[in-house]
Amino acid sequence: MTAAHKAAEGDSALLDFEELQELIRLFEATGLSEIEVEENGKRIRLAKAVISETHLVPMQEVKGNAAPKASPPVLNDLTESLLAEGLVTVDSPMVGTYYASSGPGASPFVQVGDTVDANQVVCIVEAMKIMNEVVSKVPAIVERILVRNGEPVEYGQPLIAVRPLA
Amino acid sequence: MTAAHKAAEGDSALLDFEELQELIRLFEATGLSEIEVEENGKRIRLAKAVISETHLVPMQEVKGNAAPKASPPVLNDLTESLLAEGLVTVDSPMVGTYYASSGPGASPFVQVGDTVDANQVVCIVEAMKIMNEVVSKVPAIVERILVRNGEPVEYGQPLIAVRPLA
Amino acid sequence: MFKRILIANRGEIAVRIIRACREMGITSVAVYSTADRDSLHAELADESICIGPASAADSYLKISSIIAAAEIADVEAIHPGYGFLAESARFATICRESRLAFIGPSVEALALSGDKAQCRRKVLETGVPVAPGSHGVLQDPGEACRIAREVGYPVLVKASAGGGGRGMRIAHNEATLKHAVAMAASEAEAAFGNGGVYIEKFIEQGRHIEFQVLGDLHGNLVCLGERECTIQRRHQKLIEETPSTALTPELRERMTKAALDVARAAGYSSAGTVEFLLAPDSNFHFIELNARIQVEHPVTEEATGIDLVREQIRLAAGEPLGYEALPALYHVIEARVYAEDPALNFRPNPGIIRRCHIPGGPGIRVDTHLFSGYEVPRYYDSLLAKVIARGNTRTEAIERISGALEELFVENIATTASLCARIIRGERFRRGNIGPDLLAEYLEREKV
Amino acid sequence: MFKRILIANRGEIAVRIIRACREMGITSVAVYSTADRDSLHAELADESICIGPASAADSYLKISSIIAAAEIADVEAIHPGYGFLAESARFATICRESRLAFIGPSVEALALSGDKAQCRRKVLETGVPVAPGSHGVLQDPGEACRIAREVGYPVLVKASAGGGGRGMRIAHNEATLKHAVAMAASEAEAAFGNGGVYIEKFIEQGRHIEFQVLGDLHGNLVCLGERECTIQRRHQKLIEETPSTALTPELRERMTKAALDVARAAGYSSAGTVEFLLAPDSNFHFIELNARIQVEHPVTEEATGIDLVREQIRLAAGEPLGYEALPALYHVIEARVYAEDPALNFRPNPGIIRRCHIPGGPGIRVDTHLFSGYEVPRYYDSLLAKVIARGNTRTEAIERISGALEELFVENIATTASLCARIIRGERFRRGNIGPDLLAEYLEREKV
Repeated sequence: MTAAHKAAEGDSALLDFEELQELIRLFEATGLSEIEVEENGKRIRLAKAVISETHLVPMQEVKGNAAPKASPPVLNDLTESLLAEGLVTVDSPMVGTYYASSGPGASPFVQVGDTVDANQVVCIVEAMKIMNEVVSKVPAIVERILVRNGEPVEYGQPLIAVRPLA
Repeated sequence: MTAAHKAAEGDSALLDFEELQELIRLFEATGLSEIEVEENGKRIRLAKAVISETHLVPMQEVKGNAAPKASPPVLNDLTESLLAEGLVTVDSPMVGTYYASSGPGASPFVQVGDTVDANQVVCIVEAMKIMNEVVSKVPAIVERILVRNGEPVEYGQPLIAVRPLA
Repeated sequence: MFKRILIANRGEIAVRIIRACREMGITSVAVYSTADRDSLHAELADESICIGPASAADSYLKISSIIAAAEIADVEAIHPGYGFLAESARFATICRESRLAFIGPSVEALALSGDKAQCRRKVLETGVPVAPGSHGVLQDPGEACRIAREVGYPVLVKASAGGGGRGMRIAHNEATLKHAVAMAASEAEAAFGNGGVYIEKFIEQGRHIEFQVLGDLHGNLVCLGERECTIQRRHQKLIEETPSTALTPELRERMTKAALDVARAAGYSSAGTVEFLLAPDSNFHFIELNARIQVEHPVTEEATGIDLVREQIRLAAGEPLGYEALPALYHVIEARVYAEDPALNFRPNPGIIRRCHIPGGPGIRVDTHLFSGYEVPRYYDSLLAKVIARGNTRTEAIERISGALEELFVENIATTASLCARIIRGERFRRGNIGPDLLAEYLEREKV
Repeated sequence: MFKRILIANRGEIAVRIIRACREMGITSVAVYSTADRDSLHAELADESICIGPASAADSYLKISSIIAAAEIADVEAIHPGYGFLAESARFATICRESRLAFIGPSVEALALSGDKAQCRRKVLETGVPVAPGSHGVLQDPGEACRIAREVGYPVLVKASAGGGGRGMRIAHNEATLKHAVAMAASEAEAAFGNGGVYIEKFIEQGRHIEFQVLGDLHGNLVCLGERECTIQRRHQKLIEETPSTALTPELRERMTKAALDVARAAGYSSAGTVEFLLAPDSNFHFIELNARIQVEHPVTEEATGIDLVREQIRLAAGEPLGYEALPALYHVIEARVYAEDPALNFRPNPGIIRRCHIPGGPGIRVDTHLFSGYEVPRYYDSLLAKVIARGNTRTEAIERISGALEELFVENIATTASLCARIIRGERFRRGNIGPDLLAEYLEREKV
């Protein structure tokens, strides 16, 4: 749905905002997986995560259960959009709790804009009272912190997005 | 599809918003999986998640049960290959027993090579002791008899393949 | 025992009968219309025959095609399922003439149960209570008014050839009654070719309790307990359970005896159901005799452990019943999953079900013809699945069926599953305070 | 009662536990490896957490990750299922230290059942018969030979830390015995970090009969009957049933008492299984105590109507048992559907199952995590589904499970379903003449 935002950037808009909203609603209600309209170099593309042939749809969404689970499609979308920006992510090596600094009051290991070396500690993930240091694999500039201090994280969850230095 | 064609005729906007809505509704109701229209750098693409693998495989084939059922895929294959040869089929209008002639000893209604008129009787299908005459809808030459005398036939089963006269 | 049986039906009940055949070592022959070419019953049967186009009148209801299919498949018996030709005395007669065993009651019992007014009269003779009203078909509108004055308004006008709520009207006074009788008669004439109507007192807040009976060809009958079917939408059942929260052991005993009296008077064999309306004052009245396997038969199967379809086949082959009453082992609740949208007044919802997930696990049974990729045809009944839960207590059955209904997942199509789960989890159902107004009250409250 | 439970497992047992939670109104938290991202247990649970990569050692077996997940999900209890950490005394200890209820027996009972040699000694003290052999772990190879001479060959060499057939060897004479003891010890050292081995007399044509027990935290125990599990492939069960055709009521009573004696001696709580080997002369011998919910627990559930997983949860929360023995209502047979090819010596068969059809209908229960489009990962156990049939008689159960196994359809992958159906329909199984040689004999005959 982020694609829709891009569409709004044009000057002589393909669709005005109300029409776009309407289109999104319509699209959502259909069984369609994709709508794409392109004109004069402007483009609108609406797509649904196609989990069609193989995967069962996440039940929680359908049933409306309150599921705080970080659902895989979202993760993948995020990773993909970061990749598209030329960023790489530092992922959690385990399930646990994310900490930006070595302790309460201490300054965070990194902040947006910092340059980090390869193997420099960028955060901590705590599991069973053990603080596991998480490092950047490459020299890079910190572009985005993706989780908040003290937030629970899953295995493989992107924590920090960095731009590798050439 | 027709809406899409009309859309291509427009000069400036490919479709206005109402037409787009209509197109989406139409597309959804069809069995099509994708529509794409491109013209003078304008493009519309609608897609559905492909559900091509929708149907359960006939269990009998998998399990190796002895199933004397005329399975649909076979019928469709036959019909298709006949169509490819420019032939059309005379199909059974009911479930019953196929008879090539009006009775034991009588000569068959038609033989391969015969020319038949429109509405000429080409065989009989018996159901509940009632003899139902089956006719060719078009003037044609009989090219193939697809079932044997006295054989049980299903509704819609091709009985005779004919080549329509131009 | 039969070696080959033709199943003159489709959907979940055809699958159900195929399974019974498979267990009994009987070859099953399915019939299907062109709309059901890829349906589960056509796939699962040992043999399958296409009998006609999508329209039921030209396929599942076309007697000559069914009989022709039975002849070319060389079967010994036909199981009609429910609906379609299941209660057609004419079909049963033609089966008999074609030397095909009809797996159901006798032609005579079918004729009687199909004529509601005559059946009412017959039951009256046995002493089983019948709702006050006309003794047989009304002779003229004046008779209706006379009787209505006697028994008191409101009254129900029913078509003698109807049943299952079809052709039924309610009248609250003389003016509406006259109109209702005339309308019902002409509607019944058009729908059933029989314009006979009768009236009976309308019992407000009546609960719909039916008793399952089984009879063999040697005059033995057994009653396998009740099913409460009060929760209905458009006179069609939505949620059923056994035992009913409305019955005391003493009342159950009296109603069981009445059900057996009715079945005996009708000369009933095979599986059948005697339906009663139970008034708030605990008086019960016979309504009708359903001469078929019921949609909700699994409720009784799960409670007693008896396989009713297998019994039908066995009894039709002339085997003796061989047992008397069976104790209920479990409390059982069934919810029907229709391809209907409760938010749009239960509008049917045909289309392709791209993916589905059928629940399972302890205490859960699902009878369905669904699979991922199934297209719900727009030609037939919208029943997709029956979810049945058994429990050692009513509470356990409630918890199990709610969990299963929430787990059930049908993509693309709105169904009644989630509505059933919400009703069953609701306080009124939990308290067992079931009435014909429960569904409406629930839907009303959800709107607010 | 617990409000939130974490399920430290995957596959069908995780789905099974999620269903129990749903019925009990408990929030279920699933954990999954990256290989199980799209698996049914991760979808059905109320919440799901990714705990590690595909390798079990780095996910389902990694205690720190399970505990961390339990902490961030803020659960009160962990259900370990079977396999993985289910019988790890160390894991149960860490749960206790982390103030998380472990849904299973006490740490002490786990430690005892995990040390087969010690458990054997403890059972000997109760007077329950144990196969003749060493009292505890062997001190030296000479002791093995002495005992073997005493009890007679053949003997089994078993790893004290093993179980379920792992690390087991058979020796027919002194030469092979010495070799077997050395090999088993070094294998056990490598596999379990404990090289202790013991020997017992090998009982030829012994039948494998196990008894289900349940215990609460207040010292109450109940035995819920037996399961015959003699038909195995590679020491893993393939077909189970209750009641066993090998037991007389008198023998069942004696074995029930023995099972309860063992459980009492072990201070057992939660659901557990006492396994016996029954010799052709009707003497039985204790083999081991399985301190977990068993794969085949549905056999007992369908027979008795009791929900064992629910009971585990209830009992772990401190609720009392509240009942004594429950009568079996049905004869029950279970067949395990593995993603293994019987034609290729049960070679595991991972891959995508594009379509599948799960049977249903009366008397059939299927516990599975399968769905159309499921990819069977190559990292874990190959169990795909358990098909369980109940019947009023053994014959009815046989007919039902055969029908269901034939109806079951799994595209792309060879499974054990059809083999199980053929064995169950076979004459030897029908006669109840079950033995450890049945499967081999059957496979041999099919080859010819």
